[in-house]
Amino acid sequence: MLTWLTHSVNGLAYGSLLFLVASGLTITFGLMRTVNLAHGAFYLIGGYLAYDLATDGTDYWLALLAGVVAAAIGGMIVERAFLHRLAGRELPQIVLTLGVAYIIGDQILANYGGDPVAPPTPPGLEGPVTIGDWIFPKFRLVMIGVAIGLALVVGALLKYTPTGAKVRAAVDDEEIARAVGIRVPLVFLLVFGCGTGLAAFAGVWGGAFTSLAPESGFEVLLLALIVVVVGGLGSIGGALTAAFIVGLVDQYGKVWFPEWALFTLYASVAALLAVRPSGLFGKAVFR
Amino acid sequence: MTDYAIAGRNLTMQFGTFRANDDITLAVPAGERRALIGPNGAGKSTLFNLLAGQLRPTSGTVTLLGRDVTRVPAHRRARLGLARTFQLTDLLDELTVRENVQLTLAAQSSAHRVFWRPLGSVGTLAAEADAVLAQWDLGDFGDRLVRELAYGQQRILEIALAMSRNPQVLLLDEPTAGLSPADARKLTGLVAALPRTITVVMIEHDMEVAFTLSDQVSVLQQGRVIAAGTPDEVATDNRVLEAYLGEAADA
Amino acid sequence: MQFDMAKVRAAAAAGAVLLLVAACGGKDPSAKGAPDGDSKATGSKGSVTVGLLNPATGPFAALGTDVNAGFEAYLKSKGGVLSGYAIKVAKADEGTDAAQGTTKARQLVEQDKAQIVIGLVNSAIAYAVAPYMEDTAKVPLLITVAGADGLTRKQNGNTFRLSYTSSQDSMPLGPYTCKDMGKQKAVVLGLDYSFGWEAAGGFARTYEDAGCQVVQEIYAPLGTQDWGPYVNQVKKDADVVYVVAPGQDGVRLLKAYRDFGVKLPIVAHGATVDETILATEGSSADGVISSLHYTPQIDSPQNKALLDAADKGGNQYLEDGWAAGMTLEAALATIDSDPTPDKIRAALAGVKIEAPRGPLSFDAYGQAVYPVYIRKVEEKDGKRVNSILTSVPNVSQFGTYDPATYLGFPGYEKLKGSWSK
Amino acid sequence: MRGLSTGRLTALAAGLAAVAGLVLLPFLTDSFYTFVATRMLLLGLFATAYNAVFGFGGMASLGHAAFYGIGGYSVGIGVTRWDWPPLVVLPVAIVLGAAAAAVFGIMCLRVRGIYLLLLTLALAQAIAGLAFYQTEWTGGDNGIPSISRDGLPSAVREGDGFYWLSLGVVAVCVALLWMYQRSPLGMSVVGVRESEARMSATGYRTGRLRIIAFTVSGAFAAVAGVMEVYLQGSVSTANMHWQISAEVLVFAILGGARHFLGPFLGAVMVTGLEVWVSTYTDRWMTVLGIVYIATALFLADGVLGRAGWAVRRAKDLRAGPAAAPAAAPKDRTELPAEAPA
Repeated sequence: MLTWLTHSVNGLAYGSLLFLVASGLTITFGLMRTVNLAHGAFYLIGGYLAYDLATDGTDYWLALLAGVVAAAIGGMIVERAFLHRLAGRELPQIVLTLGVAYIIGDQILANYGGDPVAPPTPPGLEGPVTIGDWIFPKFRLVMIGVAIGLALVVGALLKYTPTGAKVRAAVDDEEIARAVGIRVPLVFLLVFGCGTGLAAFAGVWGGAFTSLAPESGFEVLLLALIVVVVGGLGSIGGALTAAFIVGLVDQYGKVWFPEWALFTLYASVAALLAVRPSGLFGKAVFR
Repeated sequence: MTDYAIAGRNLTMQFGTFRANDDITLAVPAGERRALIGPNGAGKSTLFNLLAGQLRPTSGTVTLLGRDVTRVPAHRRARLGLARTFQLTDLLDELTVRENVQLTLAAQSSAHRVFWRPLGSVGTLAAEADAVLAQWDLGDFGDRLVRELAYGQQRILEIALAMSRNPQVLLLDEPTAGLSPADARKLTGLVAALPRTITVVMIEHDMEVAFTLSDQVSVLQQGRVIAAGTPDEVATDNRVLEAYLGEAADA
Repeated sequence: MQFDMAKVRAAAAAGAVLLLVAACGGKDPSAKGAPDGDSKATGSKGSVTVGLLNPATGPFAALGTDVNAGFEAYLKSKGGVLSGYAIKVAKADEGTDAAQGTTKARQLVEQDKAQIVIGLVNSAIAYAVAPYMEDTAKVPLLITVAGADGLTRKQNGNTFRLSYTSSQDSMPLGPYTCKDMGKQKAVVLGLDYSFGWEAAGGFARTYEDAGCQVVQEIYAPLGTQDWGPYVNQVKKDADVVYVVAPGQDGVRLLKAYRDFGVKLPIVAHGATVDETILATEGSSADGVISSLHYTPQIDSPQNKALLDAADKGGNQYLEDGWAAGMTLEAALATIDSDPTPDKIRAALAGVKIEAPRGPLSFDAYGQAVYPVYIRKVEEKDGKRVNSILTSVPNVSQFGTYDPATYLGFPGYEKLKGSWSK
Repeated sequence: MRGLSTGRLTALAAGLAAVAGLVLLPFLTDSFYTFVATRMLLLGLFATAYNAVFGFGGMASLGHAAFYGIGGYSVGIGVTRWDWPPLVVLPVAIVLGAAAAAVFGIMCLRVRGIYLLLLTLALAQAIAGLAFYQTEWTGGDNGIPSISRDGLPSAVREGDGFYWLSLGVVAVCVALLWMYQRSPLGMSVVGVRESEARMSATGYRTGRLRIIAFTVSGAFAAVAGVMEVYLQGSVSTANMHWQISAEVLVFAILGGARHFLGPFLGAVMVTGLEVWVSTYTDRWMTVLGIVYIATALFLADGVLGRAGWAVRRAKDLRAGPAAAPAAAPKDRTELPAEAPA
C-alpha cells in the first residue's frame, strides 16, 4: 500500500520536474510558436552556472538567480540576433536552435569537462520527510508544490495582466497588435527571455534532482517537447496535466514492464498525436 | 430526383459552437446555371466544401448525379464528374502551367499511376495538355511557374483545369474575385460560353456577373437559404435587400 | 594497369569536377599535422607514431580526455621518448557512433601512419574498429576503457585491453560479499544494457557459486532520470544491494537510494563510485563497498608517480592512459629497431609491467590480468575517497574459472533475470 | 533550335567529367579519402531518399533514422544469424524499410507541420527503444559486431572495390528516385505539397500519395542503411539515434530541398566538413553549430537555391532590356497587389 503511495507521489514529483522544464517551452514554443531546440542548452546554462557559483561559496538563492538571469539574457540575445528574423518559419528555427544547442553544449563540455555535476539541493530541502512509516524525499514533495504554483502564476500572468494580454495579442495577430501600439518585437524579446529563464530555473532544480552533464540538455528537451505537445500547444494547464500524466505513466511503466520503458512512453505519445494532433487540451485545428 | 445534377438536403455544419450551415437544402437540375449569393460569412464556401467533399456535414445528405455521396471523399466525387475552383486561387504554384494541366489530365486515366516515366512523356498527356493550353489561350505560358502568372491568368487556368476534366458539374467559387474589370469580362464570357451539358454552381459577389450568368439564384444569410428564384425575383426580394444593406451598414 | 596510371591521374585530375575532394577542404595530407606531441624529442632508436582514439565529444568525452591526459602525462614524464623511441602522438575524436569511430581509426592508420592505436571508450565503436584494425589495417589495438566482454574472447587476436571486461572487476566482489561480509541475500540493481548485465553477471555468478542467493534483479534504462521507481522496489528483507551504474546514472541512483531512505548496505561495481563522480555523489556514496582494479589510495611508488604527474588527482581512466604508456614502453623495449605494427603486436603479448594498479600482464586473449581492490567510500581530509579494504591478485577475465569452461557459459545478456530464479 | 548549343556542350562535358571523377576517385586520392567518399555517397543517397518526403512531399520528418537503422539491422541480423547473401538482405531491408515508412505515413495522415515533425520523432524513438531492448535480436547498445562481408563478391568487399559498389548502388538508386520524382506519381506528390485541396478536388487520393512518398523514401533510406552497415561491419542503436534524423534534415536544407540533388550536395558538404574540421580541433561540434546557424539564416533555400537564384539573376542582367517578351515583368507586378488577402 505504502509502496503504491510512494510510486504515485513520485510519479507526480517526476512529472513536476518535467513541467518545470516544459514551462519555458510552453511559452516560447506553445505561445510564441518559436521552435527552440536550444531549450535544453539554457537548462544547462542555468544549472552549470548555479553549480559553479554555489560550489564557490555563493549563497544558494543568489546562485540560482544568477543562473536564471544569465540564461534569460542569453535567450534574449539569441532571439534578438537570430530568431526574430525567422518568425513563423519553423524549419530554419529548428536548424538554428539546434546549432545554438550544439555550440552551448560543446562549450560547456570544453569548460567544465564531461563529468557529471549537480547543483546543490535547495537549503532546507535535503533528506526525507517521514510520516508514520512513509518516507519520501522532501525536495521532491516541494517540487510538486512549486510546479503547481508556477503553473498558476504563469497562467494568471498571461490571462489577467495587461502584459499577458499584450503577449496574447502579439501572438494572435502581429499586425493588429502593432496597430494598437504594442511594441511587438519587445514583447517577443521579453517573452523569449522568460522562457529561457524558466529553462534555467528548471536546470538548477532539475540538476539537483538528476545531475547535469553536457548531454543532459537533449535528454530533457525530448521529454519536455513531449509534455508540451501532449498538453496542447500554449496551454499551461494542459502542460501541467500532461507532465503529471507522463510522470505517472513513466513511473508505472518502469514498475510494471521496465524492459519496454522507452517504447511505451514514445509509442503512446505517437498514438495520441496521430489521433489527436492538437494534444489533450489543445484547440481542435481546422483545415 | 435524378433530374438534379447536384443537391444538398438539410445540410448542417457545426464548427464547435458555430453553425456555419443550418439546414440548407439546395437542388440544382442538370444543365442549370445557379448562383449563390449572400454576405460574407453567410456560409457559401462551407456549403461548397460540403458539396465537393472537402468537409463532411454534421447532418444532411449530398447527392451527385442522383447518387448519395455524403460519405464519399472529395477525390472520388471528382472522379464521378464534379470539378471545382477555389475562392483563393489554389493552384500548384511551384509547378509549371503545363505540369498543372498534365497532372489534372493524368488523374482521368491510369496515367497517374505511372512511376517510372516523366510526366510529360506518358501516353498522350503532353499533346492533350498543349491542346488545353491552346484552347484557353495559355499556350505561351506553358513553361512558366504558376506563381509567376498574373492573377487573371491564374483564375483562367483554374477554370481551364476544371473544364479539362470534362465535368458534369462545375462549382466555381468567386471566379471573378480580385480581377481587373477587363479580366472579369473575359472570364464572364468564358463561363457564359460553357456548353449547356454542364451544370454550373457559382458563388459570386459581383451581382451583375451573378445575375448575367445564372438561371436561378439562391441567397444565403447566416447559414440559411433566405431566398431563391430567378435573378429578377431575387433582385426585388425584400429580405435580400435587407441582408445586403445590413452588410453595407456594417462595413 | 600500371601503364597509364599516371596519365589517368593527370588527365582526370585536370578535367574532373572533384566535388568530393573539394568538400574535404582540398586537404593535403602532408600539410596536416604531423602528429603533434613532443616534436623536439628524438629517440636513439627512431620514432613510433601512436594513434590516440578517444572521445572528445559526446557523453564519454570526460573519460576520453582523462585517458589521453594519463597517456600524455606518462609520455611527458619520460621526455617524450619511450624505450629509445620518440613518440609521435596523433589524436582523433572517437565520437559517438561507429561511423565516426571507424572514420577516425582509418584516418589515424591510413593518413597518420599510426603503428599502434590506443583508446576506445564506447564498446559499440570498439566492436566496429577492432575488426578493421585486425583484418584491414593490421595494426595492433590497445583498448583502454571499452568494457564489452566479447572484445577479448579471441586468441592471438590483434586486440589488447588494459581496462576491465565488464564482468572482470565484479568477480572478486561476489565471494567477498557472501563470505567476508556474510550477506546471504542480495538484490541486483543495475543499468539495463550490456555493461550492466555483464558487471552484474560477474557478481551474481561468483556470489551464488560462493553459496549465497540473488533474490531480486532490477534493471533500469541507460539515462534513467529518476531512480525513485527502482529503488522503491528493492526487497526490504534482503541483506545487501549490488549496484552497477557508472557516470551520471550512478549519481542519480545513489541520491534516490538515500533520499528514499533505503537502509540496505550497498556493494557496487567500482565504476559506480569512481573518482570522476565521487565528489558529485557526495554523502550519498558514503559506506559503499566496491571492487575495481584501481583506486588513487594505492600506496606504491608507481601510483605516486601518476598522482604527482596528474594535476586532477587520480582516477581509473587516467591510470588506464598512464598504464598504456607503460605498456607501450615495455613492448618497445624488446624491439631493437624498425618497430613495425607486427613487431609491436608480438611484443605486447609478452608485456609484464608494474603499473600504478599493481602487477599487470596479458592473458592469451589479450586481456589484462591485474589485482582487484575491494574499496570503501570514506571521508578523508574533507574529501571522499575509496579506501582499500583488501585486494585480490591476478584477477583474469575468467575470474577463478577455467577459460574453456567460462567461454562455454551463455552470454550474460541471456542470463540477466535468471540469477534470482 | 535545341541543338548542341555551347551551354549544353559545357553541361555535357561537366557531367562527363563529374562521372569520370567519381569513377576514378580511388586512383586520385588515398584510401582514407576513398572511405570518406564512400560514406558521403551513402549519406547522399540517404538524404536524397529523405527528400522524397521532405522537399518534394512537403513533410518535415524527424524520424528517418528509423528506416536507416532498419536497413542496418537487416544486414546485421540477416548476416550474423542466417548468413544471408546481399541479394537477400537488400530486398528484405527494402521491404522492411518501406513497410515501416508506410506505417509512419499512415500515422501521419492527420498531422501537418510541426506536429508531423514531433510525431515522426516519437515514432522513431519508439522503434529505437525497441532496438535498444530487444537485445536478443539487436545486441542492445553494443549492437551487432563483426558483420561479415563475405557474401559480397571479393572484388568489391574492401576499400576501392566497396567504393565502386557503393557508387553503383547509389547511382542506380538515385536514378530510380529521379525517374520516380519526375513521373506522374512523383509529381502528384509534389502537387499534394503545393495544395492538398486542389489535388483531391482533381481526383487524387492525397492521403495515399503521402503514404507512397513515405514508402518510397523509407525504402531507399533503408538501402543507404544497408550499405553503411556493410561498410562499417557493425550496427548499433547509434544508427537509429534521433540526431541522425536531424542531420539528414540539415543536409536537405543546406543543399537545397527544392532541388533533386540539393540534399546529396548537403550530405557531401556536411560530412566533409565534419571530417575535415575534426582533424584540427576537438571543438568541431561548435563549428558544426555555427554552420547550422549560418544555414538557417542565409541558406534557407540551400546552396543550390542560392546558386539558382544567382544564375537567374545573372541571366536577367545579361538579357537586359532586349530580352524576349517571355520575361514579361508586367505580369509579376500585378500578382501581389491584386491577390485577395
